[in-house]
Amino acid sequence: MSATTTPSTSTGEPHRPVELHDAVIRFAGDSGDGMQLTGDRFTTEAGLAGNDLVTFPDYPAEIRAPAGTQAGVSSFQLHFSDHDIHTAGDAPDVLVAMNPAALLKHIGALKPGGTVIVNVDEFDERALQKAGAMTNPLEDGSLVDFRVQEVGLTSLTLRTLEAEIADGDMTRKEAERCKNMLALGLVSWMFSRPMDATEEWLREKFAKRPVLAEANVKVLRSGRNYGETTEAFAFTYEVPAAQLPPGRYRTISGNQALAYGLVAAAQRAGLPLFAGAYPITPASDILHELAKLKHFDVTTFQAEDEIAAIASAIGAAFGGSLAVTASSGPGIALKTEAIGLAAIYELPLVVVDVQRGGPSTGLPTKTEQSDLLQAVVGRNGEAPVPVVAVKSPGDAFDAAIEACRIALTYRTPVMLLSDGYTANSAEPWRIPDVDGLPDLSTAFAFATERNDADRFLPYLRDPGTLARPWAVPGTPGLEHRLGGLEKAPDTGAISYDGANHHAQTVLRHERITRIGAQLPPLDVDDPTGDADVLVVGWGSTDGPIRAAVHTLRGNGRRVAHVQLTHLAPIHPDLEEVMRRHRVVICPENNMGQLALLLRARTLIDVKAYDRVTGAPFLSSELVDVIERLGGDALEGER
Amino acid sequence: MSATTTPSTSTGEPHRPVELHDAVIRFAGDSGDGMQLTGDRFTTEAGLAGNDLVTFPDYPAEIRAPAGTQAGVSSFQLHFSDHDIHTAGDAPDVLVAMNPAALLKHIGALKPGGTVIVNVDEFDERALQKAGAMTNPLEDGSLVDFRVQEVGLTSLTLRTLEAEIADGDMTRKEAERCKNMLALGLVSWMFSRPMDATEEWLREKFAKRPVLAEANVKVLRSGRNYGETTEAFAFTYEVPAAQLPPGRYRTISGNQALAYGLVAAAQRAGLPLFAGAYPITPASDILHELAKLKHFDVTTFQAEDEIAAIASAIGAAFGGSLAVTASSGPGIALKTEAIGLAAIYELPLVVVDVQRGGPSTGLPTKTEQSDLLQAVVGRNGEAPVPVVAVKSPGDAFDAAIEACRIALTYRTPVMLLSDGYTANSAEPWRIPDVDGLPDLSTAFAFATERNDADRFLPYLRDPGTLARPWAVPGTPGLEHRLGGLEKAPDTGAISYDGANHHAQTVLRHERITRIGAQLPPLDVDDPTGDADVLVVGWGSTDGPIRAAVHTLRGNGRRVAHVQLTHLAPIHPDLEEVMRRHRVVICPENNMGQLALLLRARTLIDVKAYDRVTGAPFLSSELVDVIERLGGDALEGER
Amino acid sequence: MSTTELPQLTRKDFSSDQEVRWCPGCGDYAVLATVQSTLADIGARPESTVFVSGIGCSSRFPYYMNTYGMHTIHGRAPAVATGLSVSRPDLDVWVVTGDGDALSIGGNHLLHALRRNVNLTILLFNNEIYGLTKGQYSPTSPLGSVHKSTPMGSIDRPLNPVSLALGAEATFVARSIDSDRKHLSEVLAAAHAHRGASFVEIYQNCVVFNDDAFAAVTGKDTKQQNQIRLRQGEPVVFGPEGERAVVAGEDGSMRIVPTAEAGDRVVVHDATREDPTTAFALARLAPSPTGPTPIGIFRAVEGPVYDDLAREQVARAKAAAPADLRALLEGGNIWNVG
Amino acid sequence: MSTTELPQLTRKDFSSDQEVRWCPGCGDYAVLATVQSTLADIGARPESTVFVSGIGCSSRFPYYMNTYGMHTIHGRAPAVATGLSVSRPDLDVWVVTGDGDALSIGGNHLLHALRRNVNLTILLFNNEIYGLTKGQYSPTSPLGSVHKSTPMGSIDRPLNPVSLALGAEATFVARSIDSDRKHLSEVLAAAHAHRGASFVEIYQNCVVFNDDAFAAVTGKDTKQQNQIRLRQGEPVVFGPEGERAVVAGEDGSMRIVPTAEAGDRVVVHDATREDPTTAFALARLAPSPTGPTPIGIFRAVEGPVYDDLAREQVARAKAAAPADLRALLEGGNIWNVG
Ligand SMILES: Cc1ncc(C[n+]2csc(CCOP(=O)(O)OP(=O)(O)O)c2C)c(N)n1
Ligand SMILES: Cc1ncc(C[n+]2csc(CCOP(=O)(O)OP(=O)(O)O)c2C)c(N)n1
Ligand code: SF4
Ligand code: SF4
Ligand SMILES: [Mg+2]
Ligand SMILES: [Mg+2]
Repeated sequence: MSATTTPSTSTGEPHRPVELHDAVIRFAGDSGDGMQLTGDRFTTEAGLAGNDLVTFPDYPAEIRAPAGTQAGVSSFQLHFSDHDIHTAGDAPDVLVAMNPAALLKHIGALKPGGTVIVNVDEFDERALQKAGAMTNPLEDGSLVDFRVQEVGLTSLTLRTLEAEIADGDMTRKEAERCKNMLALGLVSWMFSRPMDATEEWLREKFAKRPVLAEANVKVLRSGRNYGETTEAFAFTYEVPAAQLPPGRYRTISGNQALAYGLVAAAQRAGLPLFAGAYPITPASDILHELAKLKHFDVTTFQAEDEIAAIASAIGAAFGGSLAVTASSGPGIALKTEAIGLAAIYELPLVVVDVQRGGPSTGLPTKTEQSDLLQAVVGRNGEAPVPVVAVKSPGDAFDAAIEACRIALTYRTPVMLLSDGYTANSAEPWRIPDVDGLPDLSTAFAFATERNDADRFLPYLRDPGTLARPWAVPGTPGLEHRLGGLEKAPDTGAISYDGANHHAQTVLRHERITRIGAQLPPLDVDDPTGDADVLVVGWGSTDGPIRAAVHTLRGNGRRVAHVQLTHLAPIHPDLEEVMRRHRVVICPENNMGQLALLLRARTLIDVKAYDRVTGAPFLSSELVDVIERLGGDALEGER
Repeated sequence: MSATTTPSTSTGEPHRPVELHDAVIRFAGDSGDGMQLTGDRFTTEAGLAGNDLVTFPDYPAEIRAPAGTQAGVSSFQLHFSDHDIHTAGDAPDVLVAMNPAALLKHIGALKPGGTVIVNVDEFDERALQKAGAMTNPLEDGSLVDFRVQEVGLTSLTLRTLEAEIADGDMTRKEAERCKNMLALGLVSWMFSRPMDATEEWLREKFAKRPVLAEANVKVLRSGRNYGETTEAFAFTYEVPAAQLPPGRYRTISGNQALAYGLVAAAQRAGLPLFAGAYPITPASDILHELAKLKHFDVTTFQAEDEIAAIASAIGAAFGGSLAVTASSGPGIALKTEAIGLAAIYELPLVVVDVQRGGPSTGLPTKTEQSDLLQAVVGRNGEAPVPVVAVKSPGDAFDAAIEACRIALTYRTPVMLLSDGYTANSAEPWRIPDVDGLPDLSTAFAFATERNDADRFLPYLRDPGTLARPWAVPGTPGLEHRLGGLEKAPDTGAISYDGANHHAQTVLRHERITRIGAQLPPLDVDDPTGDADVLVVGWGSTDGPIRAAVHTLRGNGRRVAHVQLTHLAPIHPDLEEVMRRHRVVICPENNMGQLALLLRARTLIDVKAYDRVTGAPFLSSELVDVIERLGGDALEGER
Repeated sequence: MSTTELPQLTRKDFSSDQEVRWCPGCGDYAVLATVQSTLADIGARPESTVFVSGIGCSSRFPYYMNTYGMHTIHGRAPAVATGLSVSRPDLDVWVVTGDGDALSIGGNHLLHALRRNVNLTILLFNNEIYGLTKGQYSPTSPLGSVHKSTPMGSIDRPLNPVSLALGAEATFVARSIDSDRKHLSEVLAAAHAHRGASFVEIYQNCVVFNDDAFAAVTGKDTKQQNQIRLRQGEPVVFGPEGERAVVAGEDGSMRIVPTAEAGDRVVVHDATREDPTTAFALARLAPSPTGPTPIGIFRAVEGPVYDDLAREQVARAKAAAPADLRALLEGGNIWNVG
Repeated sequence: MSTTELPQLTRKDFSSDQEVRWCPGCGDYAVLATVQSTLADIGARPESTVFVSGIGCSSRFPYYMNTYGMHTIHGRAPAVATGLSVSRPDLDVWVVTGDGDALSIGGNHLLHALRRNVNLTILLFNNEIYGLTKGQYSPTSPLGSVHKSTPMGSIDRPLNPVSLALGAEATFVARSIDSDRKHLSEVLAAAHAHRGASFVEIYQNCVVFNDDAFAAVTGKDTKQQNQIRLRQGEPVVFGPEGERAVVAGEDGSMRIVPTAEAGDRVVVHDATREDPTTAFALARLAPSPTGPTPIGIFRAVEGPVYDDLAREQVARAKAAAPADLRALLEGGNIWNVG
């Protein structure tokens, strides 16, 4: 929470909001307490207020882990600001703790001097014990560093809805469940947020039970009123709108943006979209989103497993659909064999991997970047496949379109890497102009005629892209057969010839390499153009790296930044860019996978910084890392 | 065929054998002509004669590709010698061609001046056409560079068995099928080989039909007699016994040796062996071999697929068996997810990958080394697993034991990489002394007692190896649960804690790294100790690299050679060894996979030489490659 | 596709230029010829026909068909075909698979294609062996089979493909024989005509690794004794003179009795019964094809077809809302900057 | 394992120290409690009992059992359990799986474990939903189910786990209900006592994503109307007063009629019939548990057990030849050098 006007306790008028550049707020409670929903709504309010924002939802792997325990705590963090930001914030300024477990689990993260709003109603002996507390933190002095606001969220809620309960309009339990709205109302008041949109939304959500809708609205307002009337809160705050580039904005999560990107690509290609998927955290929402969009000529197929999911997509690709399959690490592992098939078929296909913590089932609800090498080289045989990564929730839209562009242009399966963080967190997204989206209808044309005197050659290649023709069943005269066995040039007939196998293997690599050669120049962020330290990242570390680099530059450091979106082939400019810098740092949420690829390719002593804690990097952490690894080189030659 | 005594056509007495250092012979015919069997028998004869030898069987992917076509040709090459050899020979000295297709397909490989024995009976118009011949090669002058021996193998065979056919002891078709024995008899005579062992073997093989046994023996002798009496052959040859290290020898193929190694390891560990497998070329024979060895307490389970195969092995490992699963690339791809499970379980398990040509179904009967990166890094999440490679057919025995040693000592799944070439080719194998085999019973001990005051800690680690205890069901008091979710230290309980996840990830890497630190010193082949060029290979390129290095040294070049058996972790000595050489060359039957790992690790500009033609390297090819890439450095500082 | 204006095709129009590479005498040849001629007979068009196979000897089938084709990976053909069929309702999609491909590694995809009732015609070439990998026993090999991986005899109880398919809710289930061109052709035509998933088990002789596995049902001398031909609406009797009959026991299971003794208890075959129990009972008559074995169509009922329902949802969604990309992207709460 | 000298254990002896983490009210709790107490009742020993599960809410089961346990990967539990059981015939191996785990991704392993008759006790927790991934429809969800991935209703015809198991040659097939402790316990004890693969479908209520899916069969007011309890040797009648009866039609399929009209046509339940047709017919009575639904043991027959045959081959091989490593390595033609 960085203030523009410095409040002083003595002179501050309670109800004149303090203006802030940004604030980080974390809602934490039981899985059943509706923290994700509360966070989502506050995010929308911040979005509507014109803030830049980044969110970080974090919840347990169990559907509903035992109530009251730390394992059962679900949290949602929001960072919102009046300027361009890139992370969900390192430490919260405000923590809302719905019960002792939430308090204990998250208090450690709170900024010293930060505010913690505690639902005191839940601090009885049993609850403390369940949370694993030896003593009551509200009493044992452990919160001395923070501004503690004890609020009876539960009792206030029940009191607000006394009449409804008495009238039998709702049960006590139902009433109690509204307490998250009390928290939301209170926090909305704290940050001077209008709540009209939320009220409207509640009425829509509970359209079938107006009583519930009104009860929630009532509690929401009750929260605001509590803030306004109790004088318990010394200050309210205001985070003015950010100077975002002009445009129409909404908030969007990575999974949603990715799904929209796929639909947009299909629309811009003039193709039906076929999605074969098998549910898996954190990728399932892509299937859920697409299933709602059948009016865009989208067919979704919930397959019996991940292998059937990709297999069905391959079938649909043969039939002329823009085909996609989405999963997470364990599911991608299962798809490996079929990705190889798609690679030798040379059919367009997008394989989405929303990465999560591994190995094996690992940490299914947490984020990680540890499937990179699986995506780039983890197949039997020489089966090169392009790999594209998603940088942020909003970027998932563009990355999906780019993956589709490559798939359609080059007729190849493309791996599209997202991750649990990007998938679930949200950011304000400037809604693109539909007409300005890439026109993918030119990326391909279905073959309609024979490409040889009196037969069809399914592997006759375009000399530029090396792509083979895409001839779909139903086209007379182009009947052909695809298979996973090695093929002769042009005809695609089975060939066991050794020299041909070598030639085809080289050609399959060359096809993928060419994709790189045809990319626009690499985007290097180096405002002064003279940095000696280069940070190379990929995927969702974009935000934290940009934030860190920004901070460092503010401190007079000179540091350049490249965030790779294409991991295979790696952008051909990169090597040259790396050579221009004395120190190359590669921070990853894995154990050095991109670093391995870059070192092998360039023989440059890339410095890896690896951390896998299921959470994205903190920008402060990266500032330290870059300071340490960059050393003198950060001073440049000045 | 390198001669010790130079024959001269004018003075040579036909029946005094010319002494040779080595010879390469290739049998080629239709898939139904029994070429693999003929080759196998001749191999045994060579082995019994004390030669060193290497074989290279090569057959079509179809069970029986259309008779008479080039696609249907099956061949078997044998290189045998009076000295240490390492490859199946670059070009044959003698080619046996059972039909036009075999002749056309293989004549290109024959050494200029080599001998080709042709079954003229099969050279009618139809056959020539089927083989795709425009003109008859026996007549069109295309064989002018070779010594052509036209023999009526079919008619001679039928004539030999006239009586049997007439008596109704066998059909004409059955009789005709004996013609490979005529070829074998003739070639055995050419190379002065006694045939007793083969005769004995025939009698055993056809024990149930003695008529067939005697017919085959008769034809075999008829072949020898034909050579002896016709004077059509100018010379016979003799390849004296090689100076192999003293011991008892047999020939063995890679798959057989690998299976025996697994059984030996289980015996030496005092454990039952459990093999779960699903058939796939070229790995199936491992299952077949093991299925014959149930008396060694071997249980084989032909599963419904590769996933079930490894899953069953994981179950058996939990139960206390030495568990193994064997497959080839596509099957390994399917096992990926389960390998990750075994990695986080930390249970001993050996996963054999007999590599074949890829991608996808690829070239299923051909060899390749292209699953290396799949084995080393091709998994979701950070799931490090040790990888061991097989260098030669005989070495498969040792490599299997080494893989089992690592699996048992460190309680980890181990990938054991063989390939199609090693799997199917044979070499003389010095039978190891059983008592001298590693004693694996000391590698582990089942936990029998609690390792903590009053509970059992399944993830309490040995401080040296970091291995956790192996407690098997049936042991009272050690009840515990394994799972694929991240675990807390010691207890192995589910842990979603981020910092712990990072710590466990680092620890899993460290566990694997330690294996390297505990290996014996790296074996570097550099007789003079001052080479500036180092060739680093892995797996089955050992033979061709050794042969090439030998040739080069004979030409005064100085070159060192390291053949890696441990690919993960890579031997810790290697980096230092590489730094000692000016040029490091890495030839692989893939597109540079080990080179990638070495470059990333050492930042040394390793020169890759990559060839994937489904066949092993030729030593002459590698001589050229090393000459070219080694350049001046081969001269050393002399 | 209307075929009225198009010329009548012949078997040759369905033969590709690829040389057929099965072992001489393999039962696959006969099936290939019958499929090709049946396609011509029923007026199929090469351009709108697709053969999808897995891996195995039988799965080489698509290469030999002058239609569109996909030789996929082991066991996954039904899943590939599902994606194709659902996204392209205008095509005729055939699946060719083996007993290993369909029942071992691919068992799950087979059963899901059947229960979903995807519009596929699935031909399972059952030779009770893994041909391509040179002779291991398969899920249909009888107990005790001695093959490469079972030197002491197999110990896995075999599956009965017909009862498995019925247990998996299949709407069309039939069995035929590689060498019986007429019977096979009739069954294929009916399978093709069925809307939804059609499952046809074809006994196929592997001359190299499992010769004569079906001799009891296909042998010149034995087939009349052992083939129980199921004909819609007809009593189930068999034998050279129809001297044996199938009757239902009181518990619903079926038995074979001399026709003379059967009286009016002879089962009258009705493949269109909604309840699959009778079909199931008939399947259980012959646990393995070494004695009297039913041949023909066990079950043929109408059911909701996955493809149709999938298309219908897309059509309904389209009718309800335009494909307005701008509106999609602007969904949710919007604000303007600048 | 002889348990005579060992003290009688209680339910608590089978409870691990791990906190149970299902949603409050989840049917899994009831099953857990019943399994634990049944194990105590039948004299099972924690040290020789292993629970193997896949992935899903239900698959968390092993963590809560104070026995050996493996929480494996999605769908593969039957295969893992097969390796364990075959190599360790002295253990009691249980498989816990869900409708997604067992019938979607794991369908093939389930059916092969059943057809091989591996000595496992398989408990399928059927809640007609994917719980762990937060509510997608499963292979047992009825047509038209509206869930996260099917906003317009599901279009996949559901599987009937009991008929699928019977089609896959299962020797022991039963169905029970999470909340009916007594019935479930009896079924579990019988399943455990059966040598070979035992398959038990358990209707399990998911309060969060699919509450009351089995209300017709479990609801206070409806269960007497709808539970058709199968009891060995007894006529199949049900309803509060036994007023409805199951009779076999002439074609072998079963129907429900008023008991008064049924006369002696009422089916007498016999789970031990070799032919699975009657069991199958009973399974088809209730395509989905929304009306009268059979509960109990459908089939329980003896059959060759994979584990036994596997052990027997090893024993026979051992008896026939010593485990002589030297002799093995020296097999084939040998020569001496030096
Ligand atoms: C993933 C994978 N596993 C295994 C194989 C090896 N394989 C190829 S075909 C086959 C079985 C063939 O049997 P079947 O399906 O009965 O066909 P058939 O050859 O008898 O016609 C096997 C095991 C493979 N190609 N891919
Ligand atoms: C390979 C793989 N694919 C998908 C998943 C995600 N996943 C976990 S459990 C599950 C389905 C659970 O449904 P069910 O088996 O019915 O169990 P329930 O949660 O209902 O008890 C899925 C799809 C996974 N963990 N691994
Ligand atoms: S191996 Fe058998 S099934 Fe395969 S082609 Fe030969 S005969 Fe036919
Ligand atoms: S989601 Fe459903 S099945 Fe899973 S624990 Fe909760 S109530 Fe039980
Ligand atoms: Mg077969
Ligand atoms: Mg479920």
